[in-house]
Amino acid sequence: MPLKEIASFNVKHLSILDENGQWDEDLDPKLSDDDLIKLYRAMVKGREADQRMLKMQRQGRLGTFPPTTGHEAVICGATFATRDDDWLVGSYREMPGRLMRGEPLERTLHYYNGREEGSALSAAHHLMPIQVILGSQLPHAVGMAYAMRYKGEQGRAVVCFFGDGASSQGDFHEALNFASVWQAPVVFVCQNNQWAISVPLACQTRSQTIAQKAIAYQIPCIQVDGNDALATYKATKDALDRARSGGGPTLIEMVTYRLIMHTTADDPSKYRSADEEKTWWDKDPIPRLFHHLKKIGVWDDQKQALLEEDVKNEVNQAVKNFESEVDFKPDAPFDHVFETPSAALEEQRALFLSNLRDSNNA
Amino acid sequence: MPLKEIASFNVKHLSILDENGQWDEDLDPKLSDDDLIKLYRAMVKGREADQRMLKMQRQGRLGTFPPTTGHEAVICGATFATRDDDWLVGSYREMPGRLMRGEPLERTLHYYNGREEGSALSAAHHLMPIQVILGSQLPHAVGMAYAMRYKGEQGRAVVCFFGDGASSQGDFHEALNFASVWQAPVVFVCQNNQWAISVPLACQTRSQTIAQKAIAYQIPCIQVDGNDALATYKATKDALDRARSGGGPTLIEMVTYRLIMHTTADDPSKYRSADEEKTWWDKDPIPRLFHHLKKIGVWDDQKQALLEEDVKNEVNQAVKNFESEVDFKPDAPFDHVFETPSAALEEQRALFLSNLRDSNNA
Amino acid sequence: MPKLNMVQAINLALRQEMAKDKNVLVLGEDVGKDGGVFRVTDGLLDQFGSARVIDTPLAESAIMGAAFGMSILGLRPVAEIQFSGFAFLILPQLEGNASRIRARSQGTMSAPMVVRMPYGGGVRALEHHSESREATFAHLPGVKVVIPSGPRNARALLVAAIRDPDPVVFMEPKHIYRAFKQEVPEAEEVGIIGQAEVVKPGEDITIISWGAMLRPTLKAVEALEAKRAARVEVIDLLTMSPIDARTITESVKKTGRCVIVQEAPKTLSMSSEIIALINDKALLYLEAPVKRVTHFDVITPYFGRENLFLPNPDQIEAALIETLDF
Amino acid sequence: MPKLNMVQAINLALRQEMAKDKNVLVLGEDVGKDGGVFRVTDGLLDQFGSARVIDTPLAESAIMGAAFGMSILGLRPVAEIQFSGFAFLILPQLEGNASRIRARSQGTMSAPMVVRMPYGGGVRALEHHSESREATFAHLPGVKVVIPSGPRNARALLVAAIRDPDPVVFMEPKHIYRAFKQEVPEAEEVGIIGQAEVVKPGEDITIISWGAMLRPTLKAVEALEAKRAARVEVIDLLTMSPIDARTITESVKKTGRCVIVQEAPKTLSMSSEIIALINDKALLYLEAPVKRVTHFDVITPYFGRENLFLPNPDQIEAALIETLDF
Ligand SMILES: Cc1ncc(C[n+]2csc(CCOP(=O)(O)OP(=O)(O)O)c2C)c(N)n1
Ligand SMILES: Cc1ncc(C[n+]2csc(CCOP(=O)(O)OP(=O)(O)O)c2C)c(N)n1
Ligand SMILES: [Mg+2]
Ligand SMILES: [Mg+2]
Repeated sequence: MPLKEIASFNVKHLSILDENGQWDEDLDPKLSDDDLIKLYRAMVKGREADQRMLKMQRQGRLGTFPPTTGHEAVICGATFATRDDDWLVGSYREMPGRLMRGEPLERTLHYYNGREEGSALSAAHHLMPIQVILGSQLPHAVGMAYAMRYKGEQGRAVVCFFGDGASSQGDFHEALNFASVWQAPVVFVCQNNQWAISVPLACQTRSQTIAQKAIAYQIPCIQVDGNDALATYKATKDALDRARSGGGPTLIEMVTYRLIMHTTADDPSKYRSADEEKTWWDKDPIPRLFHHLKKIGVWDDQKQALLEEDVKNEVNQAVKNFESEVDFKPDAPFDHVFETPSAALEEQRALFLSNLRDSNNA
Repeated sequence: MPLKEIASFNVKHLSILDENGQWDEDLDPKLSDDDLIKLYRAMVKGREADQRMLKMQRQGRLGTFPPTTGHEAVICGATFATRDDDWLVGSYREMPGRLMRGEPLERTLHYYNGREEGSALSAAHHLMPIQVILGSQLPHAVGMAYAMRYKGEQGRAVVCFFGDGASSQGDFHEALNFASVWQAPVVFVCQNNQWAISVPLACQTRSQTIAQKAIAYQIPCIQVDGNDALATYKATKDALDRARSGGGPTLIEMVTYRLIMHTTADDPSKYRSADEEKTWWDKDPIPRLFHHLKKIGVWDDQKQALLEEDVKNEVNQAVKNFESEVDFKPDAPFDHVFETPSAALEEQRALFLSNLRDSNNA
Repeated sequence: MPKLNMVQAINLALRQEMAKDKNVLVLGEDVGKDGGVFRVTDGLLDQFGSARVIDTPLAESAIMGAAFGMSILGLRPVAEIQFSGFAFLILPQLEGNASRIRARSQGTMSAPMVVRMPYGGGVRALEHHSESREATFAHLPGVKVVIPSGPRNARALLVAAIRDPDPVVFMEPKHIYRAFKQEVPEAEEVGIIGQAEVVKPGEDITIISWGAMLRPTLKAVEALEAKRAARVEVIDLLTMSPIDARTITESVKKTGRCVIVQEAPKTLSMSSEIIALINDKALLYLEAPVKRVTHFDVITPYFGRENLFLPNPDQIEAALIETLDF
Repeated sequence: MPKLNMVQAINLALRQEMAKDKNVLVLGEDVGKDGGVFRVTDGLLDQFGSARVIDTPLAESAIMGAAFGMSILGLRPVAEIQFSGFAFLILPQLEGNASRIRARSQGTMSAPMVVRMPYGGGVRALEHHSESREATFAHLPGVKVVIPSGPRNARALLVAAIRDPDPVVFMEPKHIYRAFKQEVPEAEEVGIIGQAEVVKPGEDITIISWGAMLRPTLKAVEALEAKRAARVEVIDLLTMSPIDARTITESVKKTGRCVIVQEAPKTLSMSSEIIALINDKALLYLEAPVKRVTHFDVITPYFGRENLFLPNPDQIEAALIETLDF
């Protein structure tokens, strides 16, 4: 009777293609060559867009934004595992995944240029708009997953991204518990980049893994090498398969690293060493996949050169489109408080427009 | 390399004295006869007070309150393991523990008669006032534990009670994480009575145990038979010893049952069966300890009769005191918004008092 | 017409809307088997099943956040917060997401959801069960806030709230949940959110109240009119936000005098806002300062002192007289 | 006297109070090694160590709740919320516990703590980083709410807040964190919470503002006074709650005219409360309706439209003229 073990749990780690090019063929998700190239392309395009945005920000052509450099395997691998009618519910560090879904880069640029117009197309691509409040999107994902099942949309699911820091929020806990109790078709993907601005993971939680937090809810979990696009894809795919077939939620921890600053307003040298960053540059997910694709013969330097050219052109075009779109309705905020503006709002709009005329005349 | 186990965890269950009188002498905390009697007495007194309050409530002499019948082993066992200078941070279902700390029953009666005066003595007994917002007290306990250590009060600790329902709140998660990261000297005691008003545990969480929620924070945990006062005492004592010596927090799940209604406003027959209740009456913690004490020779029917008499008298006296204390300052709320009432508040107080005179004259 | 109390009337609204539109569902703590701690959702679980009447785990932020997620995909969730005293837990989700999704998405997404919550004093309840914090919600752009004053308008306004394309906070004055009955037609009635009601016309003074305060207000008016020739115009505010400025200013322009009665503390309350509105639109018509009868700016006392702090008909009558005689 | 910007001045207050009283400690996200995202707590970790300058996990409710627990045992925690946009997460703890513990315990317990938070627009920040929600906090009994308008009063008022026996929400207008410097004495200065400042006396009209709005207000006043003979009395509110009714009413009684300038939306805002206060205490002195220059009741737009929506000196001057000429 007395002191007996009544439950036991474990956490597994998945890695398929490591930083030294070691590859586990048994675990490999066996994507077609086309698919592998699509996935790789998305990562390269994400990186290009990110670096371009950095330049624009430095030139004052964009506001503050959180770069995604280093996160490409997490985001693109996971997104690649979704279907276009699965909803993606992210935070603010999923730009390459948004592009994969077909949301034009222009939108992201508008968003970081301080325009709500940046999120006007999100829903059409089954993307929730960028979420700034950490952890806040997790309960949304659960409600959306519930709604899909409720409406009989069998086989659809939700993938929800968040950071290691966000895992400390109450909403994380409440959402995972709801998802578990409801057995909602939702996959939680923690982009564990080991930093929340200046706060290292060890100050965020004393737990060995983020994955094990799923044990609190009797939810399946796995930790994945987040710089291994084959592993992030496979883990997400497996979890989605389970979700689609009524098996409920999964928590996937993807261990990666934010290779540069938190946002363009941040200076990482205040809180972490160049050495640490260097170690992680050596694990950069993009070269890792590049070498693998070459090794298995689906890629070569010439294709790479073409791809880089291509992706540059696409990003250039998006920047051009973005910068030529300048016609914004100044009083749009009055349109979107309620479906139908109240009388008081219309009165305020009139005042706003008359102020505007005054200052244009001044 | 690939899919490897990286962490494993288990949950243990502690039971020392079971409902059939089986007793594990090895695990027994070996309390002195005196202590055993003290602990038993506290449980009997708690039950008596609870039953008396029920009658008073039915007679309209008390407002709505949440009874503690069935919870005595959890509350008294855990409280008995504390020292008088440990802080107890509870919710609203710990009345017998408050009495053990010396807070007069009169205070509880005032509280449930709608008077803030009911909490005026709590601090002196190192008790936080009754907490109504579920889960809200957990972060307080962590901050208090931090403060104790910060002030160099070595060896002091905090015990924090909450219900199974409260474990779903975001504050539970945030507090356990803070406690873990800070390695704060705090023991979290979940009174898992398997119901949150009408919501059974299975709708509250799909996890096998509440205890395993500690794994999310790398905190030691244990599940305990909450109707076994020896086990609740021992688990709390062990956790407190660890906390006092710098070993950080513990989560203890104590499985018990609310034998009667949630509050006097609740009707459990709406949502659960009499059969289920009957099963748990058979595990009533008080007869269980009674028979054990008799068996080991520290108790007999004559002592029991005296104790019952005694406890009745004490409760009677408290009720008398309570009912004779009728002099409440009507405008006290103005005294306690700020340490020094603002000018506006004094103006409002004057209006309040003049209203009061008017209505007294009317 | 059947006579219903407010609990039954709200139940009727839920039942009919759920029967009519399968996108409407109910979620919250104890709303299922228990039928809600006030029995407002009684019988819904049996009629509509557990996928539409959801006993949730005990976590208000997730109730709000999940309901928001459902509404994004076209459901019309009606979330219950067991007591408004715990509704501060939903504010981050309400303010941060539900109120904003329309603006955030430039009108391409919306959150057609309702949050119901019993609020206010008068039922000898525990701490946190007696506050009136409508102002906190009404301060938020993008959120509509409705407070019925009786069974009939409770039913009609809840139907309107459920059909509203925007998030509505529906605050139910629990003091009058069972205090009286009214005839409530079985046939559909849909209220108009944003419209106050002139409950009784008058020329000499305007009195504005809402929720449970309407009854003591009417009592005071009756007592006053029995004594004096003055005709009082009584306005039931019904919607806190967006507020019906027109009904208020038209009345005050006519009467030149105004009293406001509220259960909430004074500072930064609805009465402050109404006075500001009168300042903005009708100041020159005022023949006396607007007078307020309110709770005080104290921590809401426990029920032992509750009645001393809530406005009563005598105080309201005195305020009317003072303002008339100013 | 050294010239400091507001960031440096607040840092000075923290540094000196921590040096003086070891019960004072600082906690929040990124307040340690990073020195805060605005560098307000820069250098404190090095000087006072990690037990007193605590980089917490990312959870605002626990920051608030744990700080409350610390304060109960006599510490004087200064919690930082990284942006006021996330401060709705602390409301349940603030309203439910910190504001009430004195009342709940009949004065035998208290929560002497400060919550600092940068707020307001003007720095081209992301969504949720530009709101002004002082009214939400000022509506809560038991909570003091302070907003400085420059380095010197920021320092003095923060010192006062830290020493205050009650919970204080200290809202820092981040637009002017580095916008200008003032002489701030190294020697202790302690502000008085609950006291507005007459920044400039005048006889013809009163203008009230706070936080970052003081500077455009002064600009407008200067422009006006250059053109017209009118003398404007300028009040810097400084404390939102408890509000300094005396300074406001005395001024309005003298001038008979009043303009209020705020960064917050209009409905249920501080300006509503000030108008209500004038109604209650000085209505008969008014020679014109109180005029407001405010943000609009919309979801705070992203920074692309921000400047169109914030009050500017021209609008303020126009409001002064309109009110003078009424
Ligand atoms: C609720 C909330 N609190 C604070 C912030 C400010 N903030 C923005 S990002 C950030 C760190 C987030 O870390 P993490 O979740 O690990 O995501 P990462 O940025 O590393 O991808 C903080 C504190 C916020 N956005 N939301
Ligand atoms: C935050 C919050 N939400 C809702 C309530 C209303 N309520 C009071 S008790 C209760 C159930 C609590 O269940 P549990 O935590 O298991 O404690 P128990 O009453 O069973 O001891 C609920 C929903 C509350 N007090 N606080
Ligand atoms: Mg991170
Ligand atoms: Mg329970």
